Amino acid sequence: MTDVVTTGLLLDGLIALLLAGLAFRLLRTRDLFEAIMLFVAYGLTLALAWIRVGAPDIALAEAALGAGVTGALFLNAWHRLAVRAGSDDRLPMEADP
Amino acid sequence: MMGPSSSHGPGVSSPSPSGDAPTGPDASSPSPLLRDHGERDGPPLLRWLLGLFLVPVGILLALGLKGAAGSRDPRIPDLIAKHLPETGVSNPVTGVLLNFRGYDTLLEIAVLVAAMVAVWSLDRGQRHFGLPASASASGGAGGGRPFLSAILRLAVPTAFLTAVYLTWMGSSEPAGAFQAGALLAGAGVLLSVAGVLRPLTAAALPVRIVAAGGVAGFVVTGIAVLPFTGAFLAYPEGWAYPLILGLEAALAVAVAVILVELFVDVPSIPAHDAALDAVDPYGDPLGRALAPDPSPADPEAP
Amino acid sequence: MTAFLVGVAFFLVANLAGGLVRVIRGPTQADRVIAAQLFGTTGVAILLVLSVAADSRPLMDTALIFALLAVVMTVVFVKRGWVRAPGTPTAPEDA
Amino acid sequence: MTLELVVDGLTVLFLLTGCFFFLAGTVGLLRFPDVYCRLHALTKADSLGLGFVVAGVALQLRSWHEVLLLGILWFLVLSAAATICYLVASEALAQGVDPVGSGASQGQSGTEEAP
Repeated sequence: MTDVVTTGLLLDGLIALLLAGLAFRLLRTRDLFEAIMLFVAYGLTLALAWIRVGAPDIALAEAALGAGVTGALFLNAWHRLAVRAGSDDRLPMEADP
Repeated sequence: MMGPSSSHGPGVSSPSPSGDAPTGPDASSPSPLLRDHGERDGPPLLRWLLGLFLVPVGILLALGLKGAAGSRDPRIPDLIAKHLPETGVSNPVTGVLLNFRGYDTLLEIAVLVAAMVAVWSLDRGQRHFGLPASASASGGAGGGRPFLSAILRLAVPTAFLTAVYLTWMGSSEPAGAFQAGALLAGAGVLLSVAGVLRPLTAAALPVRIVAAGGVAGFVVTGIAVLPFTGAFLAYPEGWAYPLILGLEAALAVAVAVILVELFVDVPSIPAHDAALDAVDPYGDPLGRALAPDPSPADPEAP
Repeated sequence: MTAFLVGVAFFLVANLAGGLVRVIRGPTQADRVIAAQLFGTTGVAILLVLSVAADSRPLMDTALIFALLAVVMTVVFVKRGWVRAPGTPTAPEDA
Repeated sequence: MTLELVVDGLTVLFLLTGCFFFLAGTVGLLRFPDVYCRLHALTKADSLGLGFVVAGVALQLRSWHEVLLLGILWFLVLSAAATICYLVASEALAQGVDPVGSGASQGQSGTEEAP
């Protein structure tokens, strides 16, 4: 029985470490695309964490909304930015000095 | 298989020796958002001071969190367990969200509707229905189309079924309308990104009706039960389960439609339209979207 | 048995941590996206193992959602993630 | 009793095999030289590993519904892996990511342009 508790604690600790590492890198990186991919990975890991604290509904919502739909939305916005950057247009934020 | 590569020719495959690879591409990137080098960072001293300032803030937050964790009213779980049979559902979370605290969920869906309206106000009314001509230029769909449609045929019905299942099970198991709606929205995003389905713009009346249906269902139900129970959103005895199930279904569909509407601009992305940029972005975009499309059948964007 | 199952989950999460390195190092966007895909596939396995360990049916539903959303993410990437901008790194560099 | 023991043993065996393939997939993802090779690691090793995990988990279930659900799940992941592999690889090729061995690994990339 204590075996289960110990292993569970190890698992929780590893998930927490992974989350912290993902979050740190997510905030530090200067590559927007990498940040988006890290955000998706973070959402999936966070869903695992919600499972571990016994909140499967939030895990479901996090996986579907946080990782799936938001990730797709970010990729979409990234694509728009990149297309504009690739063309000769100036970015909206550079329009006014 | 060789289609995409031959159509773009060898010129696209810009060879870059591995030596300059880490720095070379960055230098030519014109967008500061996509990849920046820290030019916009503040002075180093300021950043250090900020970091130092954040340490006590973090400690304070941790202490506050520790205090808050212990101050939960210990009677709440028992109260919920005691009154759960009255809610008509056996999942305590659904019971709280749709019965005890129904107005909470009502405000949640209202916030989502407000977000959707905000996105609509950014939509510049460019409506080229059907697959944009330039979609394949950015997505390279030509080679992948049979594969893409195969996975769509598999994933979209499965997602739909799972969403129905999640809504249905929400009364007894940890699941519910928001999760089902998000999953349904995932299927919708898949369809719209693949170019099969174009998210309808603000002009489409059915979209408005369905998106407002979540809020409207709540408000109408809440008022309709007033003569029987005397309180807003207090369901009459025996009616709780069917009412909750109906509200959940309306919510799931509304959430899905609203989330897909956030992608309303998707198909027009590759066809960046200079003419639309010239239009005053602050001048009543919804009104323009409602006006008849000047060239609805024109698949080519300038 | 439960301890073993949780141990398997631990091992799989450690695997995820390894995959994280590929998300960070890239070098191409496709590398990053397939590494994020690894989080999806391995996440499904972790959820299944945990669902037996905790004897909890909803975890299995979550696993199904993970699998479905992995598809959404990658299709969105393939259709939206590539841009022929001059700044896009194209050549694989030795990792 | 003995049947239960056998089933449990099989589960352990399947799960360990699954773990091995997941490990192989991660090692491949980290060590393989380019996107195309890494796609193999992800889609083949991980799908197989997931198959073993599904088999191991299915032995512990008590209802056929859940076993069926697991089967659907694995089928979905398999087809998704196949599709994703194709889409990503063909896109990478179209974008000009040179496969290792096509010239890029021999010191210079883009052999077509080399005189």
